[in-house]
Amino acid sequence: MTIDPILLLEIVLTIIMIISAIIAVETKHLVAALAMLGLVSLQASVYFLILQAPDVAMTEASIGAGLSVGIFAYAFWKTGETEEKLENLEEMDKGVLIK
Amino acid sequence: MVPHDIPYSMIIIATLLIGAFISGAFAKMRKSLGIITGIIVLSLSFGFSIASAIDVFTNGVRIELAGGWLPPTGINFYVGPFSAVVVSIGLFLALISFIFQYKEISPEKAPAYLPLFILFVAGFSGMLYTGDVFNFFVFMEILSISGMVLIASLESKHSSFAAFKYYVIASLSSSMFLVGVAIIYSSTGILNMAFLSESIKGVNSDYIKFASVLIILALAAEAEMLPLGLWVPDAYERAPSFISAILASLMGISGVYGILRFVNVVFPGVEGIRYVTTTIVIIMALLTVFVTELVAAIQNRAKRMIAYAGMAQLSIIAMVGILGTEASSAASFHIINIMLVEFLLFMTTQYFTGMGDALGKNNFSVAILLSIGALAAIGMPPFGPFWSKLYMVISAYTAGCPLISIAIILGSVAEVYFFARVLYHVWKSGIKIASCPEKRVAVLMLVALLIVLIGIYPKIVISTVLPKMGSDLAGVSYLDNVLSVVGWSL
Amino acid sequence: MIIFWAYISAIGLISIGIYGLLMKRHAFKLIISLGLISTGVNLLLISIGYIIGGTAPIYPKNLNISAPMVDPLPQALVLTAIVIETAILAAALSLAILMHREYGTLDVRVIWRRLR
Amino acid sequence: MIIRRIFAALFAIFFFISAYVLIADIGFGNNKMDDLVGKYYIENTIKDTTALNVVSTVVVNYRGLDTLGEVTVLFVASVSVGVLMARFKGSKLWNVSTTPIHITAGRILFPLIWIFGAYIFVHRHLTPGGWFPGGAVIASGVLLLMLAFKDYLPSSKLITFSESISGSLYVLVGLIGLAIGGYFLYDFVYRTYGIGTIGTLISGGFIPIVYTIIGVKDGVELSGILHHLSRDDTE
Repeated sequence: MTIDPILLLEIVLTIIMIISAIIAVETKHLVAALAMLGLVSLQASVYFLILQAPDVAMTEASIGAGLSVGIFAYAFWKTGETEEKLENLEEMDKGVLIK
Repeated sequence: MVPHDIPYSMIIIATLLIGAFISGAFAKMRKSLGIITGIIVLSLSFGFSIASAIDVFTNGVRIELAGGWLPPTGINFYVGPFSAVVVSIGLFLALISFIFQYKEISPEKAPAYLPLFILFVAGFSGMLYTGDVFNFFVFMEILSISGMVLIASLESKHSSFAAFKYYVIASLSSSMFLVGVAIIYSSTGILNMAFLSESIKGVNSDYIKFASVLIILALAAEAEMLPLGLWVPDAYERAPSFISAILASLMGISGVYGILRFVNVVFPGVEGIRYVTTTIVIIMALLTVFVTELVAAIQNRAKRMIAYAGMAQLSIIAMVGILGTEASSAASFHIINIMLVEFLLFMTTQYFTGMGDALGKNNFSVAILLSIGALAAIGMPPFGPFWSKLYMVISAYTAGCPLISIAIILGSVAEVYFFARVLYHVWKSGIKIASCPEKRVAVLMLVALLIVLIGIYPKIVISTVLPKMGSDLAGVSYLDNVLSVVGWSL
Repeated sequence: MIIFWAYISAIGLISIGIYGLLMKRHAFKLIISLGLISTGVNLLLISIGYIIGGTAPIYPKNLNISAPMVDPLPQALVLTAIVIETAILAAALSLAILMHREYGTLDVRVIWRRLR
Repeated sequence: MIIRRIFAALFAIFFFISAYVLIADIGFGNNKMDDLVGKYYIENTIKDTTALNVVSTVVVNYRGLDTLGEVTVLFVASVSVGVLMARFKGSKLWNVSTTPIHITAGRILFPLIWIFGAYIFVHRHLTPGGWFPGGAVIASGVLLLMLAFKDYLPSSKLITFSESISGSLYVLVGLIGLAIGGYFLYDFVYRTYGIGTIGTLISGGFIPIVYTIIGVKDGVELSGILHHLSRDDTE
């Protein structure tokens, strides 16, 4: 039995894509999450290429993996949040002052 | 009376877009130049919309093609009586609000603020005119992004978070809408609303049911229906009053119109879908009416309360609008009234900051205006909403949904309670507040006068404008009108 | 049973995004989740227009095409949708920066409580 | 917290399975080309417009109004970043030190980058790519200038003016179509005057014109976003 290389590529892409999406959502480091978001966009653009949509692939690569990541990085830099800082809600309810 | 062969709606959109593009540049040179450009553009398009309304009422529905491609391949605008009238009112209110606000805007903000405002109006007009599903989405995005930024643009307190809330909901709902469009397209291969209504009949109805749920939920965010309408009270409270006024009177109406277009025109051909769409709309609407009227009663801040009251009215319109032709004309009557009343209420609450204020002693004319708005919102007899509420109650009852009639009446009872509180605080003696310039009072008087006039002569509206608007909103002969332009059939 | 990998990745991205929306309370995480959802929706639209063995909808200069072309319309829709999503994203990030300036944190639930 | 996580995960998995079951039935990769509209586009593109790239034709010609809306949305994005960042005034974001290498490379590369960007969006009716990359390349040229020449910041007046001029030009092209052919965004170049030979640069009706306009607009818009973002907030 021979395996179609395109099919193999699709399977690998799907698996990596979903793993990187999960990391993007779960990780505490916002920069890593951003990198993973860019990676998902890049893989999506490869997928668009496989699905015979070269116009969309080029646009997605330039926007999803380029522009959005840039704007995101700028926002991180501007706010100084590189990690997911969360306040403790229960303490807040008890009246402990935050900032 | 007006020349017939001009594509008015396309020209309105083109005028607004050009106006949005150039007003920013002009405002960069001088703020007043930008303001003048905006006023010229909005008045021009208001004039065109009046002309288009006259044209539609004398010569019937107009289909206007973009790029000259016939409907299923190209995009067409469907200028029916409903959209013609509602866009005229919307542009009128936008013009008033634009004149109203020019002093509040600082010269640094003006180059960005003016285009956003005009684009908001352009998105509204486009949503009401378009006859194509995806084009509807594009205009909806123009409306919602510019609305989102408008909420936060003047940086009043907490407005950034209110706008962010709206961003989360709007972005989620736009994704849901796109999935719905994708499913519809995959099973029919068409995006034109009129042709969809025909070719959607033959396909597997399960997909279309799923798609209809997604699309209605997505539009419910715009139509301010719970659960996705949660963004409304915060956003309308935190935004500056003249922005809340224009958002409240235009944004919700466009969402409700979208729901009614999809439920009445696009989907009804599918087997068994009537049950799904009606149930979901009525459940969401009843929930919204119940919750918002209850929550509004315990509010202490006037703007927040009015926002809740407006949500309830929009849900009532959505419920009544899906019940058939007669009920649709009642709903379109209420849409006209609600746009005017919400606008007046939000504009006047600018001078009424809390329940402790005694507006009546310091600022008699504004207090009168606010009272007119509040009484009209309740549905007191000499004002327009009284007739439209009565009409809706009767038509919902005759259409076989007494539950909806009861909901409308109960809602009005709750509104009596909380608007009475507002009136009490307005006329009670108390603290001093800022006075309002006479010019603005005169402009707002115009809106109040319209509400009173509709209330005194309801028969003129009911007999001339409403029947055509109602049948348009109910989707009567939508496909035939489009097919008459194409000259061929499926 | 044939497995449609394109659908799996599209729907997978959407579900992970929904999971993120439900779980996360940091504003940037919410924006990232919504970005994942919109990428998934775009992928879904493109894969709906795909035909097995099809070619891209671009004619060669001699106008001879051997295989059927895939549906061009979803591609046009996605081109529009991508740009719209980026526009929303830019506006949302500016909002987040404003929020950080006003509240000093981006934890949505903390801000929500401060609002009351 | 853990209950919430489990609930969210279960909901996502439930959504995944139900959506997959429902959508998989649509059929992946089947020829759904009784698809009225898609089939029409593929069969008639060359006859109607002489363009080779069907997607470009759909984007600009058949569904031109969508693209006008899309360009408008991008304009909204640039404007909104501007209005939300308007409070923060100041100098430049990048405090990188420039070296002679930067400056020399900037001088040589900048025109080439712009020429390449123009090449991309002028050829969109013949080759794939969409209109966005061309504009992005132009904006990257501006970014290079901003990085190489420390004092160079495109004046915000210039950006606003080019934004409004290029946006208005697109609407004006539509209005010219209205005047000549009777429809807004009518392809007057090919359908009225018949200009264009298949496969050459001058073909595809008004697609090259429109793409040049929106490519420039896109580049300006992105430079505008860069410009708005690059203000430092030393208040």
